[in-house]
Amino acid sequence: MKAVVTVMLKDGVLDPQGKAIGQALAGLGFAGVGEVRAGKVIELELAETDPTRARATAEAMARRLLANTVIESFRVQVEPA
Amino acid sequence: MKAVVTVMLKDGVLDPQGKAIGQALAGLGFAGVGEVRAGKVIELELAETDPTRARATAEAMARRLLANTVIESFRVQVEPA
Amino acid sequence: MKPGIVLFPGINRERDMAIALERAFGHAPRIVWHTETDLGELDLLVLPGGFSYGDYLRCGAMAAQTPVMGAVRAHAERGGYVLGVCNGFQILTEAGLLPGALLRNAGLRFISADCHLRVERTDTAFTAQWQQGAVFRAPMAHGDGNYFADTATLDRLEGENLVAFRYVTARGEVTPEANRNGSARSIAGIFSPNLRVLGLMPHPEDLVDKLLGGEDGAPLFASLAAA
Amino acid sequence: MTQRPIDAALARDFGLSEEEYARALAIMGRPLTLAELGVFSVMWSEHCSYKSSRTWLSQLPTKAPWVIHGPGENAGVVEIGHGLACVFKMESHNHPSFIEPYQGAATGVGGILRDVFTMGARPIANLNALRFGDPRHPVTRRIVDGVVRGIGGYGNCVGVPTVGGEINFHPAYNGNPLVNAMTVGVAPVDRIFLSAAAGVGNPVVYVGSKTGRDGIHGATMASAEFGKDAEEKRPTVQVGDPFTEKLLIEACLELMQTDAIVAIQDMGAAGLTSSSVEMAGKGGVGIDLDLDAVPQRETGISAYEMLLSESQERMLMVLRPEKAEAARMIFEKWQLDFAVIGRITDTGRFVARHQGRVEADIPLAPLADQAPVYQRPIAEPAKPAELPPARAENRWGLAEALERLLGTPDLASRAWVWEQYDSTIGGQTVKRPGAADAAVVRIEGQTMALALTTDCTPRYCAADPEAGGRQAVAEAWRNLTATGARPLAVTDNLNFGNPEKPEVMGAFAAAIRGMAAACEALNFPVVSGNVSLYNETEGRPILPTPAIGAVGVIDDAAAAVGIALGPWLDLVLIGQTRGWLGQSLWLREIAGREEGAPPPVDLAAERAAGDFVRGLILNGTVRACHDVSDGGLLVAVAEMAMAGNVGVRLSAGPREIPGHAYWFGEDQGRYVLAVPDGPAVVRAAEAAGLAAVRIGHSGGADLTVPDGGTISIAKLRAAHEAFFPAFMGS
Ligand SMILES: Nc1ncnc2c1ncn2[C@@H]1O[C@H](COP(=O)(O)OP(=O)(O)O)[C@@H](O)[C@H]1O
Ligand SMILES: [Mg+2]
Repeated sequence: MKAVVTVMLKDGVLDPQGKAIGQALAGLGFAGVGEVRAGKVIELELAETDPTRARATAEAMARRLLANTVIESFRVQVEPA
Repeated sequence: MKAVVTVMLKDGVLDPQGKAIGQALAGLGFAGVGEVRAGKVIELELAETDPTRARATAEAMARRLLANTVIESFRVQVEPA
Repeated sequence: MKPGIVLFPGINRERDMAIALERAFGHAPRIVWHTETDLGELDLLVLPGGFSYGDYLRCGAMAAQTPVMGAVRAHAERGGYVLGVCNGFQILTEAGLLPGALLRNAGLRFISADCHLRVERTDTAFTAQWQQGAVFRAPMAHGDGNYFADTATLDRLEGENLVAFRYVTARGEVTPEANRNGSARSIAGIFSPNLRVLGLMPHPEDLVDKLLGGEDGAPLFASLAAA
Repeated sequence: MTQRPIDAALARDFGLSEEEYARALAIMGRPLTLAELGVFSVMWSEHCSYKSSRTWLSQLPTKAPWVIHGPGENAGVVEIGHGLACVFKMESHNHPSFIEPYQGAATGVGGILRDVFTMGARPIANLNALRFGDPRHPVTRRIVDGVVRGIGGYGNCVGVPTVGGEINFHPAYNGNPLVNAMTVGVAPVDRIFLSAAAGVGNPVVYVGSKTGRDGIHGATMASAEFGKDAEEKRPTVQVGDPFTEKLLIEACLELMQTDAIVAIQDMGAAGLTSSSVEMAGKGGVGIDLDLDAVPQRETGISAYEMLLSESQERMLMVLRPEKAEAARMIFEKWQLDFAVIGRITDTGRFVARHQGRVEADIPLAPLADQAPVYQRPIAEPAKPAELPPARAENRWGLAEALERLLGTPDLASRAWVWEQYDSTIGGQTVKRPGAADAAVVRIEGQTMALALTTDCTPRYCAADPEAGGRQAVAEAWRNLTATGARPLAVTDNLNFGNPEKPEVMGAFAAAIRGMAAACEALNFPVVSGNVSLYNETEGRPILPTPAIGAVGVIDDAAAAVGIALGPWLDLVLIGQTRGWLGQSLWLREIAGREEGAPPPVDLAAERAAGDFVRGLILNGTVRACHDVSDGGLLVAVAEMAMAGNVGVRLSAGPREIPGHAYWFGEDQGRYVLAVPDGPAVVRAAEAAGLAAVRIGHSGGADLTVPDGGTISIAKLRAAHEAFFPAFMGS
């Protein structure tokens, strides 16, 4: 399976990068841009073939390493490789 | 609408961060992890309500600023806010 | 030659650069703000190091889109001189004025240390005061200095003799250990085809004073002042 | 935020004791609002009120003719000549760095930078003092990684060189690392900005980043020890934005070229509350805040949250009303928020309004005057016995012991760390990390330079806090001297455990006694500092760690010397050697014992040796100089040899001292000088009443020790450089 872990700063945590991107887009003339948040995405190829177990593994990886749950939240998507 | 722009290094561009994550996961005892790729995700709140136009705008933003197409490729997802 | 320093929010090595330029040129460079579009009669535009826009998103990406960069591009197209150091080099690649891109250092850590650079050609306005093949020391201070370009581009750069500097050992040898950030073909700096635009990662401007460890970087500025 | 009644139980959760809450009620004469309870709890927290430490801090000498502002301002200010002043301070971010090492360390750097540029100084250097747990402890590596990245991430981006610091490892810091950050800035003496508000009707202006719900109750968190529920305290972590800080530095310094500012204060711990309360309190005026005008990052932030938020990169200023518009234009040019959020009043009260309601209305004088001060019970620490010489028998050859010592965590090369810090930015770094006992940074446009260092030896402080406090100050003074600089003044960061424990408070008091004696004897006043208490995890305190940051000046930067040895020089040891092995690294790392009394510091001898050495450096006699500290004489010589990449042949020490004690003892007040003519220097030192001996000379590629051993400098360097990359896995 392929697992995609998306890690974003939690709501309410300052996102300096998102803020700067928003300002830059406005500077380029893109109108109607509201909040911008920047995060990370980690794509993993897993030998696991069962979607439920693949998801559980990816979530464990996110909690252990990929996300810093003090300030970040994550979501996991699982797809066939 | 909400647009999610995912930016990944192109195939053929070395991704030391992905590699380091893969090694760290192995070090933590996660078995069966194949290739790992690390990328960025930018979530944008757009005033635009038409999905097609929202996607076109987000793609323009990606080409202009969010991705460097010398090294990166991107994909855009659009969802209701 | 009249030098100017282009300043973006978050740039932080402009003072170092101004000191190095003033030493060589005998007068202070003009400071050009990122919103300006009239460069007057400047002959040399210097994009110094730092963290323009915090290096958020990608190093140099946001600075490359500012109004002043239109003027910098026009200046380069007219055959004007442009020097980009560190973040300045990143901005030049992001703006398409030089090919390739600067990726995260191979070791994924910021590197602040002296490196040795080999001068690959001396028939340019930037390098005339060095001997062919000369090796000089320069501090590097970057997290994203890993030069990347596709094979065709690298072959073209080498074929057209546009590599300005390579990371080498103190004896001038290209080795993997001397190439700490992992740059393709050990490339530390490149020229534009007309040899008027130079981008490089290390900081010659921080080694122009014996008291601070040497004058290894001074020939770059002396070359420009004499050009 | 809560439906709970505002009562003693809630006050306790906010960190106020029952007695403190009663006192607050008495001051107010009515029930408190939630916002008011928040204000009392943070202003009376240990972090803001110094309630346990205040009575002891007053023992520190704070005056000298060159001191312009001692403790009490955002940072200390000393005159350095040519119309310039050096502005500096050190501050801790220990608790946040345990919870989130990267952001904790990064925001620590950001906070101390603001304390310095608030006063009108351009920051020219950062230093740090770090203590980590046992390298074998499972979390240590992650904390080291995050802290080092965080310090670099913030300092490199903001464009201030990180030029020095120190690192120790000890199991006592396993659950409570210490991150102490120091910033040094330079300002014209006649343009120092202070925080006392003045001018009834003057606008109170907020600049910088918007306010979010970051770090609410960080100040009280920093004043509470970690229990098992540390995880739950996590949302108080703040994220730093060094890019915005850089803009804030430039905007503030630009505004400071004008005469618009009446008073200015950074928003640090307890944010808007402590900055506005302190500004008004110091100025003896009142302040009226309109919280609706505060720039906000999110919707629905309550008055309580707004007052206590510790969002970073914010400043509060009182401006001359006619200059406010010009000031606004400067901040807008730098793309920073600028908002008039209140006025100075003559009421002597702190008033905060929000959405048409008065959320807080507190008389300022009693809030300050009746702040709790505790004379905590102290238990005088027992003086450890001196280690009897027979108890430190040696089974190891000098070269073998040296090679092992150089590879231990406390002595191993820190290059892996400092290579992640930009140390050359600014183009003024004369002595980079590793090059000299203190960093040397020239002042732009001048020939003079500042010498900068941070020092403390926690194992000495644990064995004997008074001796440890003396030693920390003396070592800092010695490190400045060893570059040729004239030591000027000290900032400190007193990191200790729970002050409610008599033995912790006893150690605190003793350390201050030792520091005070050393500062007094060396004419080396304390001009700023910070206290960090409750550094404990599950009841186990850290080692007492009074970190000292110090500044000296050298009139001609070109005269500064480093530690790198050149070939064909004589090595001369200045200072008395008794072979003091108690609490030495040799004893701990080679013999496996942590015992005995730490080496005493004879302050008169310290001063005499230092003044002599400085004189020789400034008259050009000395090519390299290194003080003798951790690891003793042989380690000092090896460090000089490795830095210069040159060998040394050493002569035998005196017969009455066992070889290992002579070469690894940590007697204080000593320097190794590299000079062309050793005998002449020995004669000069003896004439000045100092112990001096030629111990060897440089040349070749090996270190040859008197017991017959030889080891190549390359091999020593390999041992020295191996630890960090191996430990950190890169
Ligand atoms: N250990 C100490 N020694 C000397 N001065 C100290 C010490 N601790 C705190 N101070 C002084 O007390 C004042 C308040 O310190 P602090 O609360 O850390 O300031 P802020 O939070 O505004 O940066 C400062 O002037 C500081 O220099
Ligand atoms: Mg302050």
